[in-house]
Amino acid sequence: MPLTPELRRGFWRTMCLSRAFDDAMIALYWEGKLPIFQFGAGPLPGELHCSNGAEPVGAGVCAALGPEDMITADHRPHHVAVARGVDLDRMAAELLGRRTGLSQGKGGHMHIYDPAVNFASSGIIAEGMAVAAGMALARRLQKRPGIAVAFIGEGAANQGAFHEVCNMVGLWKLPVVVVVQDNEWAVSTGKRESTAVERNSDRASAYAMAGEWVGTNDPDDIFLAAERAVARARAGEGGTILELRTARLAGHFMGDQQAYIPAQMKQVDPLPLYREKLIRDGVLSAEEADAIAAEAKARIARAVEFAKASPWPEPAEAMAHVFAGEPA
Amino acid sequence: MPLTPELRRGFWRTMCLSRAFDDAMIALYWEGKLPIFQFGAGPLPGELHCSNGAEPVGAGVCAALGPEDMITADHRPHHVAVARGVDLDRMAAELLGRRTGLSQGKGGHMHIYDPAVNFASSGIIAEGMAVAAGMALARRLQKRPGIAVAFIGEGAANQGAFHEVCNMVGLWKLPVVVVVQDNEWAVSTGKRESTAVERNSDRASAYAMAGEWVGTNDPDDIFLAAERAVARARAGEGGTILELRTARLAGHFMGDQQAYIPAQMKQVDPLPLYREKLIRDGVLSAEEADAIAAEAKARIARAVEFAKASPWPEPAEAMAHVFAGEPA
Amino acid sequence: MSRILTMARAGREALDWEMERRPEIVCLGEDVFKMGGIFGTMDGFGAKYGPERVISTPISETGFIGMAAGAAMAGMHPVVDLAYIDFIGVCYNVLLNCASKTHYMSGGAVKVPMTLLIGTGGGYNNAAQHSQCLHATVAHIPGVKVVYPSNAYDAKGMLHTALRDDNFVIYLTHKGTAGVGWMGPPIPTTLAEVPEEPYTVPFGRVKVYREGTDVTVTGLGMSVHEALKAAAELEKEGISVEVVDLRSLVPLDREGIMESVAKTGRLVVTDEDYLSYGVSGEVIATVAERDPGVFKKPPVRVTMPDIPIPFSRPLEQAVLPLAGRIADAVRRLMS
Amino acid sequence: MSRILTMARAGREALDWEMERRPEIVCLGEDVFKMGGIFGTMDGFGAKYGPERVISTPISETGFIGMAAGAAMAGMHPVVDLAYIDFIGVCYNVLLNCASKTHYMSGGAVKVPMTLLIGTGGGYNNAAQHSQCLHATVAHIPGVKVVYPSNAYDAKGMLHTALRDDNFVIYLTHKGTAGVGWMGPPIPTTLAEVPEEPYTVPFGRVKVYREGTDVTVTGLGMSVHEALKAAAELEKEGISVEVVDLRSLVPLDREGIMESVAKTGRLVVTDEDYLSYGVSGEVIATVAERDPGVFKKPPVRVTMPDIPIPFSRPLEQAVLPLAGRIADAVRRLMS
Ligand SMILES: Cc1ncc(C[n+]2csc(CCOP(=O)(O)OP(=O)(O)O)c2C)c(N)n1
Ligand SMILES: Cc1ncc(C[n+]2csc(CCOP(=O)(O)OP(=O)(O)O)c2C)c(N)n1
Ligand SMILES: [Mg+2]
Ligand SMILES: [Mg+2]
Repeated sequence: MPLTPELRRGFWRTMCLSRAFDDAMIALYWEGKLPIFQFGAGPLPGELHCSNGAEPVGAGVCAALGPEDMITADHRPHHVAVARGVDLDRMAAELLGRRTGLSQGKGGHMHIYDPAVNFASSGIIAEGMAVAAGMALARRLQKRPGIAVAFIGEGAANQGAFHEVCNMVGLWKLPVVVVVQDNEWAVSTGKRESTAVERNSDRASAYAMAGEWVGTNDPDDIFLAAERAVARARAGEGGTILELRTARLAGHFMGDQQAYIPAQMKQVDPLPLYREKLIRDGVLSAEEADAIAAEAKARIARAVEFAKASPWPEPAEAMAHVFAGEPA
Repeated sequence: MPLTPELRRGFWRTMCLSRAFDDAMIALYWEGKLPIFQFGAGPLPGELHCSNGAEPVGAGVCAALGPEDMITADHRPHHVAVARGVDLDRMAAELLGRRTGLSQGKGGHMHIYDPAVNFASSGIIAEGMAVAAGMALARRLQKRPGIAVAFIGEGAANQGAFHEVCNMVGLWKLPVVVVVQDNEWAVSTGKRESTAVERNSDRASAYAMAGEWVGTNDPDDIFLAAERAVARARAGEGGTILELRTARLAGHFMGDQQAYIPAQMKQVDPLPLYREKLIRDGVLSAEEADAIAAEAKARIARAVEFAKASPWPEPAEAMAHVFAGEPA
Repeated sequence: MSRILTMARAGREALDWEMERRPEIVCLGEDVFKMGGIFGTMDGFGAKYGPERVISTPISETGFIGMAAGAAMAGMHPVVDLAYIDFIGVCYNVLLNCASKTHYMSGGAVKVPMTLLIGTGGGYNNAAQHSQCLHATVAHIPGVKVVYPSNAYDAKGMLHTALRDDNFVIYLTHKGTAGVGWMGPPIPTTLAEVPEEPYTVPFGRVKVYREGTDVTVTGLGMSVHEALKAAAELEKEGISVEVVDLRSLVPLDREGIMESVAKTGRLVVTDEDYLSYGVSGEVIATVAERDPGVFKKPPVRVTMPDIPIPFSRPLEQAVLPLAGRIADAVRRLMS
Repeated sequence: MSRILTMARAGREALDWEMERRPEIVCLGEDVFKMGGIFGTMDGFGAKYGPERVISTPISETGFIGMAAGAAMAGMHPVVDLAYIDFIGVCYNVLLNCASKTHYMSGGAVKVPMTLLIGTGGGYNNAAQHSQCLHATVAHIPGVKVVYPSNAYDAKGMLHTALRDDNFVIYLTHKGTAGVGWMGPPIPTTLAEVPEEPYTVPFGRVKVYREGTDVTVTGLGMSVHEALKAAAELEKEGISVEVVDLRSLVPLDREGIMESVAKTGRLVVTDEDYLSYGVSGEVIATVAERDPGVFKKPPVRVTMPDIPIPFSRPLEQAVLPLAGRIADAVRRLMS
């Protein structure tokens, strides 16, 4: 698919929606947590890992996918979920622990599942890699179309699961794209402090996979690289390790002061950059861009409203859904 | 160290000793297991994984090591243990479950420990990799000399531990040599059926490690490559993945009929080849070579005698050694 | 028509029947294509169903069991052979956090129908890393069903049940009970008349192998057969032992246990797994929390002690929960 | 001199003291160099001891915990921070088959002195993969000591003991008890007078927090403090509760448990870990196998049920073993 203006306006819309979602969640998160920060307080308790800065990854990669494709994300799933079209009302309600949530409040923000758009996530590092590969295997066996994309962080690439799964993807030429989101940090640990090589995409040759690297955190470039990877997967040419340099603007989780980040490593917000670029390229006027952003905010405000107005689950519901096929 | 005639005679001696050990254990293993094979019968019960065919690996690599260096081996440890100088009497006694065994009969053949020569092993695939790297880390912290060598199989190289440990070895430039013993098979699974790339040594670049490959199953070649790897490790230049093509002549474990091995994949015994080579090179006469082999057999016969004459542990001893520092 | 079968052959029959009819069933595991799994549950399946459905994997348990979970989420029903339960250490996260919890964490939106076949146990001198039972290590995880047949009839019926269950089921078989040649001649009490037709054995019900009035002995896997041996011996001494096979750890038939102990008033719990924090404590607690008054004598545990399993024969034999130790425990309860 | 400290600060003091004197102690774990471990047990150690001794690792738990085991075998005493116990799934083999069994499998020839610090528990809505306790999953493994202080005095003393132990010790701390800011204000009963000098608290002895005559409530980690809250409440109703902190799962002070229950005749076992095949059954079995006659009423368990831990506050609050549920159980026993 060529990089049409429409597509690029879509990237902007997706990124704005994702940012608006995170900003809204951050605002909710801090409710009840000040002046003394504590995970368990407020309307949105627990750990919260926001995607601010990584919006181009979700927007660019998901635009290269079809509805039959499958996604697993990690502990930082919002930007991918939003870009994939996960139900925003029910996702917001899930984060607030409401009965109308995607998982009726049982999952929480690290456990976003929306089978309607083939989306799943997990809070255990690199767990989703094998799950994605297994989904791809299933489609092959079912002779149904569909490739799988595993979104992980650059920190996760040092987990053993990465190796085991990449090897099988290469061995069996499974239609899998491993998106390594290199935001330079795994909690406080820099990539150079954790990873023996500069680029995880260079590790692809150890698995007979293709490797691609995009260093711009720009959805245009990400989309084009993802499209190539997806095309290879669909054509039966096997998997790709697609490493994307991105950003983590809101810290590891809420409450992370990021004092460990040296001044010269301060990251850049991709949204204003892309906005300028689209204006420069004549794809959008400033007004149009801002209208889209405002619309995104409004949409998320409605999602938050929906969530807040939703009932809490009944305590007894905790016992349901342990096993499928049992009375709830 | 140059490849002196003395060194090469030593290789031959070590290989003969290792083969004699395995042959003796195989003979003991079949005692009481015929006509109906069953793991638990006879004087040497349990699974037995023999090293026949892999003797050049043990001989060549261990000759490149000093006494301060540390080794971890896997479920197929005999050739490495013999080459490293593990106490033969006590190793034989361990395999027979006797009180005089290295572990007083508690370990068995997959759990050979001889701290006197810094030797350890484990029956869980790739478990020894991290242990070896940790030993190397210890010596660095203690500012004592000593590198570590992890012996694994080509099948084990697809275990997640391989990736995690190689990355840290590369990252921290730990003095570790990972010896991947490629005997073409992991039980019934051929390397091409399990490994996305042809050579695990090529995976070294994914970890900022050096990679070397030796395809001859010849102790001379193996020694020279191991020496280079050891020299790099000692010099602080980091780790090496040293892949060695070798053989598994006696099947995965005793009782393995190996019907899955196609005729054209029949493996060659390295011992007669090396014997011929030494004779051809004038390092040994045929008589000298055979005298060394005979001596090795006699030595192992003594070890077997020692083991057989040794007492069994008392049943109550089972309860001792769960924790260090408690009354045995 | 029914024939006397070993557990291994009976289990194979169930899997074969389901595979013939249900394309969503695929087999994965190390060496399954050529070797058919640790107990031959997939024996000959490579040739019959081809490499697409009988997939030999690299030694990458986190990878392929995780893939099985993913395939299950995408509509397949994978059957995975893990050989020895000792190996769960390298893939425990898939069991603990993924296959077991996804249905719940998704609020019921995502199902993970998969069956994990695992061999357990020792008694053949395979030492500390190849002889474990680890019953509690899997049964303690919420969201997974754990079953453990001890005879051929149950082996077939429970495997049919597992394969038709929409959940993650761990199906344990003690190596010594399966009737595979390499463990010696089959134990007679593991053999059973097995109908050729498919049938299901429901999870969550104990099986009373032998009724008795004096002492209840509970067991699972191999320890059932040791209990049966002990019971036969004790009968000669005039002691009537009721042998209760738990056979399903999750769900556990707590009322079935209680019923037997309420009748006999005496309980010996056998388990080849380690003593502490495991099945044996759970069985005793199950009775005590219902009515400790049923105990005429304090209940006794005959289990593997809390030690790594020693290799040497006299050491291993001394610590296994064998018939002799069980009979002694019963005698002490009757004295 | 002694001061009132949180558990986190008390533990840090022990580790700091030992590190100052013993070069064989090194710290490993994700983010320990810059962040000092999940509870700040290594807070400031990066600056004080340098990157050689305070090693931040990649997210490679099998790798670095296995390396710690190897370093221990080679004469070091590594202290590893694993943050959350939920993560043991990716490195369980090191715990199960390596660090715990090597001493035994080597017949005592090889020691593995290492200390693994792990945070447990929920109560702050961190959902199914970040709130588990898994007490039984580690305590069921033979060859590892498992300790679990619940107050600052024990936190320091037991860490000194662990660091001087020649074995693999798992040192658990419930996140809610540590007194770290992100879990809210410290629970008063976790705070204690802590001497500045080093001291050891021996493993394998229960701690009776509060003597009572009517009902014994056992707990560990956070559930001790919930039990104390319940006991204070019940006192107003004239019920005298004895609160027993197990505080050491391996070795377990079975006689200490028995002593208390023999006195009160009533037992409530609390545990934030899953109900089945775990600590709660073991405690009840421990009493029953000694003398079921001591139970005036059937013992009661108040634990996390066998379900993945739900995220939503009302759901999680409903299933945690909180003071209200404990008090209700006690009241039922007294009625
Ligand atoms: C197996 C496991 N180990 C550790 C953690 C704790 N943890 C959660 S996120 C994280 C850092 C992940 O870094 P990266 O993969 O780069 O993703 P990012 O947070 O940067 O998006 C860690 C260590 C975990 N969830 N699972
Ligand atoms: C984690 C784990 N998975 C599976 C096994 C069973 N197993 C033992 S040896 C072996 C094959 C090993 O192959 P390789 O590493 O090539 O060594 P080789 O036997 O050829 O010497 C397997 C699968 C095990 N011991 N540990
Ligand atoms: Mg990152
Ligand atoms: Mg091999």
